[in-house]
Amino acid sequence: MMERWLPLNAAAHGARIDGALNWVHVLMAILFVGWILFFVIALWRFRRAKNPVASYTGVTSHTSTWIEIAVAFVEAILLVGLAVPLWAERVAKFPPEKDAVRVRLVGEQFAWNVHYPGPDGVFGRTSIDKIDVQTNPLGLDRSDPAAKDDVVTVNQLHLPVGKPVIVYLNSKDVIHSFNVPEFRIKQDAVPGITIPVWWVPTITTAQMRQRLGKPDFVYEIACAQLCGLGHYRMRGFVTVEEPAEFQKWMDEQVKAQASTGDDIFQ
Amino acid sequence: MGDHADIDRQVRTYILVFVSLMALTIITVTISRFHLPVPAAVTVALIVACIKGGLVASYFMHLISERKLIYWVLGFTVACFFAVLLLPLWTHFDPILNH
Amino acid sequence: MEIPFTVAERPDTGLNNGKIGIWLFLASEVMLFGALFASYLMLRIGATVWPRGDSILNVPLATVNTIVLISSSVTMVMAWASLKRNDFGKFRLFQGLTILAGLCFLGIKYVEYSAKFHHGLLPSKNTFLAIYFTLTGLHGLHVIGGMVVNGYLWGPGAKLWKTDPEHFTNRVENSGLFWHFVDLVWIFLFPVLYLL
Amino acid sequence: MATLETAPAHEAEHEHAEHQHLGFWRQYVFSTDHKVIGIQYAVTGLLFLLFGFGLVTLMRWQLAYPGRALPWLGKLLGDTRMPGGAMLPEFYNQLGAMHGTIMVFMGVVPLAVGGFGNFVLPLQIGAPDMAFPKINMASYWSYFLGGMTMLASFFVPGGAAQSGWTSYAPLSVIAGQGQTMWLFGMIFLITSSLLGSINFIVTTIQLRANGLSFFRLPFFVWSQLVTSFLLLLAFPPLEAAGVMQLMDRLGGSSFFMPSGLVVSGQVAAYTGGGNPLLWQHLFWFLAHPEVYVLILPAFGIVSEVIANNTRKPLWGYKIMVYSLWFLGFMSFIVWAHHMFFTGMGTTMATFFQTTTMIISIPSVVILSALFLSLWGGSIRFNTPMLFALAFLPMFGIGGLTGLPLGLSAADIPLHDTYYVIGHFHYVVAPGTIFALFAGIYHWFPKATGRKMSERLGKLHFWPSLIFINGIFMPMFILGLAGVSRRLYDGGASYDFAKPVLHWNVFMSISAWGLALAQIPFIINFFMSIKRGEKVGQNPWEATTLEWAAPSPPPHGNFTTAPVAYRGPYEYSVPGHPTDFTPQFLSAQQQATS
Ligand code: HEA
Ligand code: HEA
Ligand code: CUA
Ligand SMILES: [Cu+2]
Repeated sequence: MMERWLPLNAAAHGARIDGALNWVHVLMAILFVGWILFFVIALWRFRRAKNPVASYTGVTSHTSTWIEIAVAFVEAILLVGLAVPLWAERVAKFPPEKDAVRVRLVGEQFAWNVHYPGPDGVFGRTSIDKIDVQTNPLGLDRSDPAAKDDVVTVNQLHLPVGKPVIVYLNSKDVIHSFNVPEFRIKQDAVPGITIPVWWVPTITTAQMRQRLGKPDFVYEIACAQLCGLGHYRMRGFVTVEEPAEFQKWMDEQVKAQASTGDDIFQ
Repeated sequence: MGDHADIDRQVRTYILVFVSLMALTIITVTISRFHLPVPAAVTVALIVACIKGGLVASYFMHLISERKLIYWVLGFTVACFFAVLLLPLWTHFDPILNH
Repeated sequence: MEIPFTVAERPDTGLNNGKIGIWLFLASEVMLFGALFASYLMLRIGATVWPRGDSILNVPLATVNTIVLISSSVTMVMAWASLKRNDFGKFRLFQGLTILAGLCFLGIKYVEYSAKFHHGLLPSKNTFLAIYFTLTGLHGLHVIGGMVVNGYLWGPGAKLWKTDPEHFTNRVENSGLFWHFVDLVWIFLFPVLYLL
Repeated sequence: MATLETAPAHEAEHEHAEHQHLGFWRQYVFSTDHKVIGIQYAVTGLLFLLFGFGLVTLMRWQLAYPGRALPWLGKLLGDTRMPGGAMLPEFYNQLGAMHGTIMVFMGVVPLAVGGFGNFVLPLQIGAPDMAFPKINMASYWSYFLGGMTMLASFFVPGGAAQSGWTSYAPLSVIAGQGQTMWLFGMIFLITSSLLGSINFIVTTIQLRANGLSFFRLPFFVWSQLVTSFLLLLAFPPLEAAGVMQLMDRLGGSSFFMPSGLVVSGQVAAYTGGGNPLLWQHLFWFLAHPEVYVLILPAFGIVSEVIANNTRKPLWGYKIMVYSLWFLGFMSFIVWAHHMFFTGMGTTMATFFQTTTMIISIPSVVILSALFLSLWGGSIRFNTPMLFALAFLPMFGIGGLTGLPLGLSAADIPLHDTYYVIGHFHYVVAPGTIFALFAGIYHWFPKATGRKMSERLGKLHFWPSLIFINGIFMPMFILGLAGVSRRLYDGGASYDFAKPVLHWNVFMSISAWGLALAQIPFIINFFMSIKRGEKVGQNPWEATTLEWAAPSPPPHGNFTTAPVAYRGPYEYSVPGHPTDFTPQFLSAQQQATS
């Protein structure tokens, strides 16, 4: 039902989020329609012209109490059955790190800095006094051995399809919020804290283009938290590829950044 | 106006409370010199402070013999006080962690 | 019509207007300081290092201040009791002492603050000092506020005693409630900031 | 209940005579009379509502036509705001933050609590005035100062606050001077609310007329009482937070500033160690109860109007009162449902989701009671009733859309999108604002002795109802499509938003239509003061005590101290000659009248 209004889902858990959204809206729709009918009938039947003398006692049946209890009951089911387990899965059931693509994503006014650990799987050291807006926005310390093979991009997040992704969110300045509507993911990037978030992308960018019939489709990262005058244009891009393509891209980046790294990042 | 004998009795209570408050102040300062481990120090200091606060509120502020209405208001307030004091701490104790 | 129950108690609640009013005000004050204590807790729990109060602050001075403030609470309640005993002279004395104690407290606070400023220990130095200055500063403002009211009741406001002694006694009681509350806040501030 | 000594009637006349000698300033400007203060509050609040609406009509231009120059008004606003008539993002953010702040703190609360509470509450409980008239005056002037500070902030370098009405740190801490003004303004407004709420509570508890026991209080009085408790206990934490933010901004402390901040490539001059989420906790500790402050007086007004115009007692009055208290209490422990995405684990999220679901139940109960009250009535469709009736489904839509937001998982796609904007505007705009209109049309005769025009009233109602839905209904579509709120270009930068953006034009046109629809109201309001149909003491044939006072009530309100003989909504009592049995008429008076 709600899928009509939502962007096409492209994450493994998304269908269940949409399902939860569906069920709440079913409850809402039932209540809404029920009460509106009651409302219209009441206004029609008890208008002054038709019913000049009001009844002192009014409604005596206890139906409404039962409706209220039913509402409470349904809310409890939605809560226990859907919302809490789904949330628990999002925030507590992370996939093992070795099975996942791991990325640091650091927000700043007004861009997303992407940091891959590279083949060694270890994020290189960063420090704030190495930060340079133009050349080294993350303050990556290339003298750290772990940093040698790290890959850094701005606003470009590449991911392989079908593999869990863990994104470690952080911010350099103010609060931003990582939001890709198609992935049913939203999470604030709060300075001073690192918050992980994970999901499994299920549709590649190319497949999306086909399905939507939009040859220039891209997944967009939309900053969802007011972060200053450029909030509206704090836009990043996600490219979801077949694993082989992703690996190719990654290898190229590693090579390019490792060879030129020292020159660029100093 | 309360009768004089009553007031005299109250004044004696005030003096007694005053002496206890002084004593408790000395005690809490003395204990703090021992540099107890933090949890113990906090517990002791808070217990002493609560006793002192209780004395001031009960006797100087006459809460011990106040009207029901005031108790209701303060009960409601205390509930909200603990909500604002403790619930935010959850942010520290239940963050999203990746293990 | 006159506003009822400004002086006399309303039979079914057993309270006059001012009494409920001051307690409600104190309830809001509880929440004000409650939020600051909450901030203290949250900052402290989140901090990597947190100095012991006595490593930065002057405990002896603060102990003296605690004693001063507690004494002022007693003189305050004695001032009210004197009115209850119809002894206006004693009231003047005790109320005066209360105000003096307040002044003394502020004087000592001034010495403490200026020593901190002198050593560059400012709110910008760390969050401990930030919360220290905020809490004690706000508390200090309350002391000043209480003194203004007490001073008014000691001086010009005391005229009411002649025309409506009961109303005046109520006012002293209510200002006393506020003063005791200020004392009570200090009773918690002192260990939390200085001793832990 | 014990009999209470109240002042004899001749004393009232004495006071009344004395009142004549008050000069213009004491009588109309620095007045301590609750009715004058109520009207001051109401008019100032209305002006701020109008101003806040003005701000949003400007925003809606930018949202409908991003970047396009606004014909002549644009140039008028100057180069720092709209160079060449095209809006700057800075200015858009100022408009957004100030629209939210003004509507909530300077429009609705002053009108609903300061205005209606002050004017109606003492009358409804049969009191001569508020318990503390001078504090009442101080409350208004503190509000006034706060309002002026906020207005002045538009003119400081860098303009007004632009970090949203929520003023999240660190953004607000590193923002320009307008934010400092915002904080000072808030401190004045908070002071005003605290003074006001103490007054309301004491007045309600202490100054009830003879015979007016608690369960004979009109529902409006209950709603004001609970509202006052919310203001009293929820505002101080924001005051504390405001002081801390001032310290961060002016004193260089780091309450809300974590270590290692780098702003625009420069290491920020803060020692760090603070926590940005602390601000959010303290802000929402206020702001969630605050949203109930916006709605409870509306419940109160609507209940009065509905009981009066269905000509029958409210259904389930006692249950409504209990629900109200429960709602008030619960509203203190649901606030973190605004913070699901700040890195919250399962237990904390579960707690706040559960409390959020629980708090929806008393709302359902109150709304159901109001719906059921219609059944069996003899409904008069006058203007106040139309607004009150429209309130029900409109609040219903707003409340129901709160449910998916309250479930953390369902909130993932919705948080910080236009769905949230749609949710709360349904509760505050066609909800609260409509209830306030209902209240104005209902009590206008009491305040002025004249009725507002029914014809203009209906001309106000029907277009308003249509246009307001035209603004807010499409917001749900935008929100589900994932369009974020607070976007300067309304989402035009994002491809995924493209399919729904055409709605922006529709919404903006509706908003301007809504603005035009207010013209009949403004005309009606001012014309009726002088030219409205003259009415007596009780034009609506109502039952509560305020209708026992002359219209407009004199200083001291009642010519003789009123006594309450029965519950508040004794309409259509079987066997009674008229269809209303006022609280203030004794059995004998009834018989002889
Ligand atoms: C008056 C104001 C008001 C009211 C009453 C409410 C009521 C509720 N609100 Fe809302 N809310 C706001 C004002 C309000 N809110 C504001 C201003 C924000 C945004 C702040 C910001 O971020 O800037 C917000 C945001 C907000 C959020 C955060 C969303 C997000 O940022 O992600 C949440 C989440 O839980 C929420 C939930 C609720 C719930 C569960 C209720 C419940 O109390 C609702 C209960 C009511 C019902 C369930 C309806 C019952 C009616 C019927 C059953 C009858 C139906 C009949 C017909 C339709 C004919 N609200
Ligand atoms: C009580 C609260 C309240 C009210 C009533 C309103 C009313 C309206 N609001 Fe707003 N709004 C907020 C609180 C409110 N709002 C908040 C808190 C935000 C979030 C801000 C943020 O992001 O930080 C927001 C944000 C917000 C946005 C989103 C901006 C963005 O995210 O970028 C939009 C967009 O359309 C909007 C529109 C409107 C409109 C068209 C109305 C209309 O309904 C206005 C209707 C007004 C009237 C009908 C006025 C009637 C008054 C008179 C007629 C006066 C007569 C005078 C005399 C007689 C003297 N509001
Ligand atoms: Cu970054 Cu909004
Ligand atoms: Cu809320």
